[in-house]
Amino acid sequence: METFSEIFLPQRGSTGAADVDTLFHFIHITGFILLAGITIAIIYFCIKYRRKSDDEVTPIITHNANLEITWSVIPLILILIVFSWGFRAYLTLYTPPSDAFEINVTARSWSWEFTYPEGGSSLGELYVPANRPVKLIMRSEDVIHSFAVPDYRVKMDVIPNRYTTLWFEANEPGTSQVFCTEYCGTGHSAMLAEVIALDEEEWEEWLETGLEVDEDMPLAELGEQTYTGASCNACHSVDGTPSVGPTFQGLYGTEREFEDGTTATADENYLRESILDPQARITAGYPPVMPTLAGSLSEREIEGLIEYIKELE
Amino acid sequence: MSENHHVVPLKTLLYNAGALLVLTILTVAVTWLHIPEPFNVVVAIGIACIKASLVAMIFMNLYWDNKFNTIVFLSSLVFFLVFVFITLLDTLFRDVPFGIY
Amino acid sequence: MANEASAKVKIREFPIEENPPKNYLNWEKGIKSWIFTKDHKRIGIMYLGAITTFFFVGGMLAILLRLELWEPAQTFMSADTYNHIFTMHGIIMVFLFIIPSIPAALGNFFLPMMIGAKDVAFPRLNLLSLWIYAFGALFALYSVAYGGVDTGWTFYTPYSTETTSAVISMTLGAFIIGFSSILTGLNFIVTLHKMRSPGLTWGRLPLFCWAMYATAIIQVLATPVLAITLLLLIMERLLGIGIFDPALGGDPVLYQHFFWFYSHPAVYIMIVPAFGVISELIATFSKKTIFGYWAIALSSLAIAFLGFLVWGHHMFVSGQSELSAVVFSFLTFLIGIPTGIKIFNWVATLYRGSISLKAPMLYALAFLFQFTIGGITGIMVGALSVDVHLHDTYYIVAHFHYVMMGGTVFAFLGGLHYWWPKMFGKMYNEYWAKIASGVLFLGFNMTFLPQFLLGSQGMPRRYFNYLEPFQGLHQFSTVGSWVLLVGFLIVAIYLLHSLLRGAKAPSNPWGARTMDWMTPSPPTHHNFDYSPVFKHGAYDFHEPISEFTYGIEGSDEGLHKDHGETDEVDVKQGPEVNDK
Amino acid sequence: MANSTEVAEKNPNIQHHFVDYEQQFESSKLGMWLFLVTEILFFGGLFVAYIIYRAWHPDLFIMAAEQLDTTMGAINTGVLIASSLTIAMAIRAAQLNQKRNLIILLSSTIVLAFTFMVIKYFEYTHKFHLGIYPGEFYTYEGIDHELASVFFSIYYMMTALHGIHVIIGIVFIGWLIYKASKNRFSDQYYTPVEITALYWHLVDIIWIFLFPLLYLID
Ligand code: HEA
Ligand code: HEA
Ligand code: HEC
Ligand code: CUA
Ligand SMILES: [Cu+2]
Repeated sequence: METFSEIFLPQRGSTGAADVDTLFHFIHITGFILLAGITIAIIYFCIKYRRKSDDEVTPIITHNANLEITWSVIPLILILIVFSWGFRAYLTLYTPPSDAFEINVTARSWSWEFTYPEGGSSLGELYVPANRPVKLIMRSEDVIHSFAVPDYRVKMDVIPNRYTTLWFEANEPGTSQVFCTEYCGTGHSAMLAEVIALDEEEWEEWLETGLEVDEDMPLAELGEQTYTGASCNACHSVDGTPSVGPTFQGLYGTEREFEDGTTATADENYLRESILDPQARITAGYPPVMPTLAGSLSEREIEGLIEYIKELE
Repeated sequence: MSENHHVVPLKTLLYNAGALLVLTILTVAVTWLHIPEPFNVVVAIGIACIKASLVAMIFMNLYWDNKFNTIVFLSSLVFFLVFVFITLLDTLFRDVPFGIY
Repeated sequence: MANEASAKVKIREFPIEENPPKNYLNWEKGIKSWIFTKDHKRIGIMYLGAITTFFFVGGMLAILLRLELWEPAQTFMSADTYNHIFTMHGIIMVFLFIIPSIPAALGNFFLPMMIGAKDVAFPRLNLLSLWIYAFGALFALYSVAYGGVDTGWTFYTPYSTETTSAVISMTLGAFIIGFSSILTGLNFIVTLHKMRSPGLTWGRLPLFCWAMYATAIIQVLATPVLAITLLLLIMERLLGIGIFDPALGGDPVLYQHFFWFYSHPAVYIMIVPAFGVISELIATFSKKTIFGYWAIALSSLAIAFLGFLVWGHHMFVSGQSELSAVVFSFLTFLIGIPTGIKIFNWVATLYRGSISLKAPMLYALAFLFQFTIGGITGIMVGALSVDVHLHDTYYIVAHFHYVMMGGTVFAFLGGLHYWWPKMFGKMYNEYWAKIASGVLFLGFNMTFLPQFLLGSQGMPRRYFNYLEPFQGLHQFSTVGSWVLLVGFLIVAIYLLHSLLRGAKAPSNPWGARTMDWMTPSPPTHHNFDYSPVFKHGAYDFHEPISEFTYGIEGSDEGLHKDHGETDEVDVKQGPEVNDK
Repeated sequence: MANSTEVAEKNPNIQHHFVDYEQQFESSKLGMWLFLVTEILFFGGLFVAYIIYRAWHPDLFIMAAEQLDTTMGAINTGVLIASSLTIAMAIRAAQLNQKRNLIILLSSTIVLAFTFMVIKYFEYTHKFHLGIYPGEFYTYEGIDHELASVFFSIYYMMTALHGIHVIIGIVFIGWLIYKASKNRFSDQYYTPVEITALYWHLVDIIWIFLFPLLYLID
């Protein structure tokens, strides 16, 4: 059953997943039986009652009330089952337990920021305790996004003018993919993140130290992490392919030309300005769409990014 | 041909217009009474509905006309109400926690 | 039934003249005789040309989409281009192709003929609707020329109010095309009520007409809401009226209500005409009375009505209240019942029929298979908890291609082949048609079956980039789209060939019993040169065809030389009587 | 479809595909009613927006409606009712072959319609003067509610769309007068008068609802 299930569905990462999966399989199997019945009947009739001569006469069979009732009532029963089942599971999916651990989520084009009750925040990586309900309180800074974790079978739109919530309970430590599933423009498909479920020990430890940036990590490595975490990759490639923004490959040290005709060399100061105040100088040939990252990146992360860009020859 | 078309008597038309004007004055007048929410809305819409039916039945001839035209007209209201009430089912109940069902 | 003598009218048989020299195609010549025509048949043909063109464009855009998805990240176009292309693909396919497809092309041509009328009730409005369509299409093209749009075909706010792409001209185009759809629907309702020939009671009406009637009701009731939605969206961009824009205090979820209040009923504007075509195909190619006539006829109306109550199933995770989500889910399921009734009645019609597997019938059978898959997966995503997982993934993409492409487009192809001889007076190549239908069936399922798997494994839709593990299925799907392309090319080639040098078509090559076949192929300018009278129902295959060619004695003004049988009927059962 | 050409010769107003005048008249009327249905749902969208926002922010509607001039609204209601009366009488005139009356009544309908528009013009300019513009251009400070501009957006959308319908009505009625002066209408053929009147009454009905909903909130 487990392997059968995995052909269709991703691994079950949350406590709520099993119920959803069972309903999914129930509808598939029932649907398949219905489909098979219809298909076999069609094929059988087409063979058996093939036209043999052009002047064949067919019987006049106009209707049959019993049949009509049968094939209305059986589907009716099926949909009542499916409805109440889906309804019940939906109820659990959207009723967070009162003791859930609360984390705030801020979505912006095109990155996810997670703020923890202790005050710290992380970009692109959501750390949660396993085996404990977690409630996300979500808000968007611009357009509608949608927070989806297929492994957990959860999804909820994140909208600009009010909070939406979502809860889940990871059933084992591990990493799961987060997608943005409401179309939000150019970087929609790059608006990814990860949920990292930690076991109790790791979680305690992470709460203590995790929010502080790892001082020992080499700057360039931190920069690489931030590059995906802050979704720079939504617009900037590192292998030379053109995208929304200029590629980072070989960017450092080159002569930049701006929309207003001026030029400058891409040195550290210029890179810092581009990150913190992107609209100050717009590189020629590109739209002025880059969001400012002032405020959501730490000083060390900015340095890391600059270091990372410098290393991309 | 037009023998079987209904010619509305002049008096009926005039009385109808008179009734509409009276109702207009009435609907303004009741606002001076300051009926409490939500009944003021009910009264205002009630009067508007009566006025609209008068226009539809007398001026627009529905009273004498093929009944199918009335069905067509009413169906638009039915679907409008569907639109309103189902949307309200969302907008009025956004803050109601799910647990209560 | 105390018949007054005056209600009796002398009727006689009018044997059909095969391929007369004058028909609606050569009745008048020159481009003006086309663009200013009020003939419903010519208008239908022009619509057919237009929608085929747009289907081709939309299809080629789809081929590009699939090509781009060959590899994760960039294969050959940028993310922005991709977003523009899937938006254009959706908009073209929905507003310019599928909504007008069956009603405006096949419906315009055959609905009046099926009821024995000379034209629709308002021929000028009909022409106006074509022009409005063309005008709206021009706006859409203008918008493409000015950079296109990248909002998705749903134009969700606030993205659509913030993006820099040419949203206003595109929405204006859709707004305008909406009016063309309204006019078609309005015309059909009046035509069916007031223009039926004597003897054509509601119970004898071909099911295609019933389907068009249900569709027309939706068009008239739902499309105005699309108009006001798009108008408000335009105003939101122009003036910032703040009804939908959260930045100004508006509510983006309200926009979604407005949009889907139209767009869910619109999916039944797309599929119900297809149901009508399928009813005709199944009955004719089984040569058998349709099983459950009233069940099929009335279930169309039930679907039309229920279709207005379920729009919120597109918004289960949008942040609407949970109460409404539950209500919407429940109502959504109810639609499965009338739809199921149709499917089962069609299958029952096959029982003890005389089944001829000509190309149109092959399309009809493929429709049954594919639409059932599409419908049942619709039930799947209507289930609240499951839709949370599947919403906005490729499962949805697969669901709606199964109903729209596997359902409507296949029914449209079936109808196109079925009526081709009547429309153009030429037969197509049956051998190649069968091969093409097989190729299309294969290609279609190759393209979209894997997408169910992609979606249930979590692959989101409208994604330019995807994760490595999804690549295999994506590539399979892309290969499928090439098979589809080949299939369509075969169709295009043999149909063109048929136009140019196909064999002359007889008046009734399939032995159908509906009135549209009781006239030469192609039909004469006024459809019938006499006033037809209906003696039997549309599916009375036990009656010889000659029983269906009766008309009022003398109404041909002496055109017909050979005189068939005469009879007398009570024409009081005409349309006027039925209405009251 | 018996002998349609023959009938058509008798009455040039019957198009070739109709059997007789009755069928054509009934068809046109049903067509118009269906069109009115689309109009109702078109405006219906705005009414839905109105209802939703009113249910959310009742205080906003009470505050903002004070800026609307009830007297002018009430007068305009009367004006439209009168115009409905004149156009209904116009049908009667056509049915009774009173050409002179027909033209007079249609003309008075137009005069009343213009009166309506003039009053609307004064209402609008007064608001513009205060800085009450739709949407982002709203600058008025007198209403202490952050969504004041949304109320007026709804107000402007509804009344402007209604006003456009009035103008379209004026054009059609003008065309009727022209045709009437050419003796085109009689008891044998007055379909255009009938269906234009239906349209005009609907414009009236919509105003009948707009008036209490927008002006009479307390
Ligand atoms: C032709 C168009 C068409 C048709 C006919 C349908 C038919 C149906 N659709 Fe689909 N749908 C779309 C086009 C269509 N849809 C589109 C375009 C979208 C995506 C829009 C977007 O976001 O871009 C969509 C999305 C969509 C969603 C939203 C998913 C999401 O975004 O999360 C849902 C959810 O409920 C849904 C449900 C249904 C249902 C229940 C039906 C039913 O009508 C199906 C009924 C048919 C059957 C059930 C099969 C036959 C019946 C039997 C064999 C009897 C036995 C049946 C039972 C036991 C139930 N559809
Ligand atoms: C009628 C509706 C319709 C039809 C027919 C199709 C047909 C196809 N669609 Fe489309 N699709 C939509 C409606 C439709 N689509 C909508 C509404 C969306 C959502 C957009 C959005 O998200 O906003 C969508 C989205 C969509 C996506 C998802 C994009 C994304 O989310 O990232 C994909 C990806 O594979 C896709 C692929 C295809 C393919 C391969 C076909 C193929 O079946 C096409 C095959 C056709 C051809 C190859 C043309 C060949 C034609 C000729 C040669 C002319 C001869 C013709 C005749 C004689 C009749 N479509
Ligand atoms: C909305 C997409 C987008 C995102 C997300 C984005 N950028 Fe940009 N970026 C652009 C565009 C477009 C330009 C070119 C126009 C300009 O100069 O503003 C640009 C320019 C730059 C430049 C200057 C390059 C040059 O050509 O001179 C740097 C450096 C830069 N971005 C760094 C970053 C970093 C670091 C991040 C992530 C923390 C990031 N960007 C996220 C779109 C984006
Ligand atoms: Cu954010 Cu899609
Ligand atoms: Cu739907």
